[in-house]
Amino acid sequence: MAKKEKELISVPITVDVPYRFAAGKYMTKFLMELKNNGKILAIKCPKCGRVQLPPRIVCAACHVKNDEWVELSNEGTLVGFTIMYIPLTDPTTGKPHKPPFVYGSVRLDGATSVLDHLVNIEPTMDKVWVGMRCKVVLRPQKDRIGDLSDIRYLEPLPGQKKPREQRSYKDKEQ
Amino acid sequence: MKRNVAIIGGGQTYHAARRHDVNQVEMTNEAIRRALDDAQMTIDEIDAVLVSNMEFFEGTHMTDCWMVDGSGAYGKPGLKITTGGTVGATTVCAGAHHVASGLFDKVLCVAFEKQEEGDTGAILSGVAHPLWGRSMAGAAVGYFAMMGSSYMAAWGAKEEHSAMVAVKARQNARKNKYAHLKLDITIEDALNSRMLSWPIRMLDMCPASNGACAMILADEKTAKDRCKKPVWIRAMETAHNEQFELDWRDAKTKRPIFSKVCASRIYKKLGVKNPAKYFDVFEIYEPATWTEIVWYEDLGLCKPGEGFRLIEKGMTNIDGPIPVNPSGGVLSTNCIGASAMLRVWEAALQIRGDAGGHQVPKDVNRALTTAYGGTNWAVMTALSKTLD
Amino acid sequence: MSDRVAIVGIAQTKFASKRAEVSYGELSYEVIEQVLKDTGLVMERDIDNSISCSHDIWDGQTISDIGITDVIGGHLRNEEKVAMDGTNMVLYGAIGILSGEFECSLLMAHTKMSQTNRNIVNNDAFDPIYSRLLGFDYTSAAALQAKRYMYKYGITQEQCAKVVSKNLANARLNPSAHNMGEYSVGDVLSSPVVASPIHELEIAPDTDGAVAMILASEKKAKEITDNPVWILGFSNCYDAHYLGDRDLADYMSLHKAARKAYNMAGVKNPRREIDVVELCDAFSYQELLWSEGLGLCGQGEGGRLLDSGATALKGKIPINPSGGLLSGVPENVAGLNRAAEAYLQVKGEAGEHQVGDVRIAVVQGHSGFCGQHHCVVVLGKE
Amino acid sequence: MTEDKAYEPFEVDQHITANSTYYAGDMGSRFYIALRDKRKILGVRCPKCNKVYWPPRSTCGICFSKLSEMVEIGPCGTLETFTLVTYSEPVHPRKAPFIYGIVKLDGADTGMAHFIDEVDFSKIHIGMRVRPVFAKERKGNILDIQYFKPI
Repeated sequence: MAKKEKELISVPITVDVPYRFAAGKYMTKFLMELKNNGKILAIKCPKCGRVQLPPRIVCAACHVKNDEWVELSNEGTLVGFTIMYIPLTDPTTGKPHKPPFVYGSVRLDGATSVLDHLVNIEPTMDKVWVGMRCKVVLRPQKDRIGDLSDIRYLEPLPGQKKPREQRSYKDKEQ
Repeated sequence: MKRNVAIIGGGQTYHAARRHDVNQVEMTNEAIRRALDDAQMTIDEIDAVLVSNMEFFEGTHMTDCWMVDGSGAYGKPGLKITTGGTVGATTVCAGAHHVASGLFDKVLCVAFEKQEEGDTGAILSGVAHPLWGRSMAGAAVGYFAMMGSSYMAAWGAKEEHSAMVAVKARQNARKNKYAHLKLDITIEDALNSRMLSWPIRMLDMCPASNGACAMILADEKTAKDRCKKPVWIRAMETAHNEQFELDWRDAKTKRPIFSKVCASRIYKKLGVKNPAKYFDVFEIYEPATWTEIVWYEDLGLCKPGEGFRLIEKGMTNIDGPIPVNPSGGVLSTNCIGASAMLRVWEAALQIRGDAGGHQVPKDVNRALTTAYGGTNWAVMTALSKTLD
Repeated sequence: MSDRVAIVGIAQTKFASKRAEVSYGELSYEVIEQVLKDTGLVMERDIDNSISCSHDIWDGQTISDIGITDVIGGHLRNEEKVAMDGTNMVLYGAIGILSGEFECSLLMAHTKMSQTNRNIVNNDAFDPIYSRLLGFDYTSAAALQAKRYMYKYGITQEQCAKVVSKNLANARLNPSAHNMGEYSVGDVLSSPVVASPIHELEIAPDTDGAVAMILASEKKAKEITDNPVWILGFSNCYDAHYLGDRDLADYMSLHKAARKAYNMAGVKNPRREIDVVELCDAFSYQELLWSEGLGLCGQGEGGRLLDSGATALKGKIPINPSGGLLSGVPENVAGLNRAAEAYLQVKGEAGEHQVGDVRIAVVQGHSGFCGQHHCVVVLGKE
Repeated sequence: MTEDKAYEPFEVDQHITANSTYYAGDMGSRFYIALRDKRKILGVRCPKCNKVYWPPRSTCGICFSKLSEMVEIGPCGTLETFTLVTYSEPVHPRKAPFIYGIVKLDGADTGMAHFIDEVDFSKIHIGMRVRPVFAKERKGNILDIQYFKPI
């Protein structure tokens, strides 16, 4: 006869802590300009010239206060990506984004930093590559709330082809 | 440091996905009792107890205060240190500072994680800034995925190379009685495991483990009087990284990278010219396979772009010339708060020759450990058998 | 000790009940920028390591030193976080310098209590298996301690209320404070009972703020300033976790920590040698109980010590001339603010709330509920 | 650069919600099973210190001995301290006002913090004898004791 497993007690507790986060001076300006004017603002270090996104109070590398605001282009270049096969919250809906989908890292023209976001493209290796040009697609102004999710996704610019040297990747998509 | 500091004892629990038989305090106590036994010491002899944990992971605010019975801290001085995945190593640094200060002779360092109790998914999404990326919860896997794809694009490595790391870790774990994922897997198995985020598959990632580690640090006199095989802490170095710019994933970035900066500083302290020769074994913190390959390069074990050749040639195998993670590493056992301390303790075991089934088959005089956490943070600890 | 560690500079925000316009990183930078400016030190040249103090659950950020890495100089440099009361950073910072690893360390504690609910945060400090579901928080736990203390030693409600009158009057002289005023004992006791015997005015209010401090080795300190404030002694100690484990009117851990800190500092008779005390009065009764634990009077005599006027601003052993936590200092920051205030007293730079010439100042901080862990630091001129 | 003053402070409401499960362990399970199934309260004895602890724990905080001898304590006890709580929070299982107390159960050396009820607050006093009222439906957590009331 199988030995009866000893009962072990567990206590489930939901730790639910409410917060009212202050965006802070720098993030507030960024989010308000995005929401109200559809602009993507970054901040430039007075010492090293690094154009940082999201804007922040201090250049961590130079230990100096950032103060020069720069408007970035809404176009940029994909510097890294992955095809996600696990659900990730879709910031535009708050619901899991149905996998597979492309999650990418784009450097907007004029920025030193990159922006990580969903890429609105068919999730196959043929269709996405490092170096691909993309543009930022915002939610319509009336739907914008002052959040990173006001950016719906990155979208490839039309008329591009995957360069030959990157086509050697084995496409794992079935 | 003003006084030499030695590891005079340590212990760990066995690691598993389920530990319903113990609460957090009791689980941690298992490691502490083993450490005390190992050092042949009683709790009364301990001068201070340092606890490492990140409060959100198990949803407990003052864990150190809760643990006082099991940790032996009742009536003793002590601190709680909380610095991300690096915390176990940071706590060893804190312990070494305590001893080196001359105010404490014997310090107990404690690290644990009972991942099954917390809500790891929710808590990891909390690592992101509340208004920048928190709504994209789950992107950590995506980060390591981009690192892998960038690395392959830059240097021509193949998915097979990450699979080799996955296999090495789990095969080494089979030799380590305390490890969690003791899997008899092949490269094929790794490549056929479930895709999470291309090119990261299930077996490319670390598991969620429960476990604890404890170490006793002491001054030179105590170490020499009380311990047959003290292991000396020769240097420690910490390099955190800024909040938003996570360039580690970009294989060809020109910006200074935390891991390389940290390594070059600790090598400078020790006068290391050729780390692959200087150190006999490495215990590194690799939450994903690709990070191990990148660590090889950042630690200077090979030239940039050649990390995948090391694993391909078996150089970092347990019996290779540059053994890395003979314990099975974080890929086999990840109790986050304890993982970084486990690296230090496993390296100490190698130096003592007490690692048992996963002892590397050569003389071990020096070892280097790394910790990883936060937004690309590193803590490195160099250990040695003698004080020369 | 042969090697010495000094405090060479401090900076504090003006404490406020709410700072809606800044993130906690920006709040932290206010004091970091200020303390570097005041001391003339440069981050990359002079600061060897940084230590921060806060709590993830307070900050709403997992691994919350991520949010201050940029401003505290943590990028590619050494940063560590102590998740306890801020006094422990002074202790750990001093240990780091005594170890020989560092010459000059930046400490910074920050918390924005306004962004969340303290009772929900503090409920998580109770063990999840036997206590948490009962809904305890620091206020209800403190009330159990206050009641026990008053019962055991005959401490009166009036004596507790008098702590509030004294500290909020002192706070009027402190430009950093935000909670102050002339309150009679009657005013305090007629404020609503929150958890008997504790009234609303007897609880330190929700506060946002940050404090920064720079510690240096003796050699470095003398390069920076002609009159550093020396850290003469320190210690900390854990007490039991469960509310029922100890007589809450006792203070084993504070007594032990104080004794060790005094020994290290060469303080033989605390009642005679200490010129000023800054302690954590998160609740009014704690000032009385901790003054006993610090050996400023005998067991159960905290009330009488207060009644004697000794702890008044111009008394023999002034306690909390700054106004203490009751004047509004965030949790976690609390102890670092105590140390900063004690630093100002030793320097003679406390302004209107200066108590006179201070040679020895004592600082106390506690972590957890009902003082589960105490830390004591002794500062001095020589 | 636009003047910063043009922007009102911007705040966002969020929650961090973590569904945790805490395991009581072997000894804690014995305590809760006895409470749930037999309405018995168990503590643990330290043979070296000759003390009986509640809650049960597998290490004595004072002497660090391993503990295993569970003993029945209470159910009656003596009130050590108490408070009337007047505010409500989502983490409270009861609506304010309610009373917390620490009860030293007969046979135990440490107290149990819990609710006190069925008592007029003006009559409650330290030293009062109390007994537990058990919940009708018991689930294996500390709320299986509903509260203590005067004998």
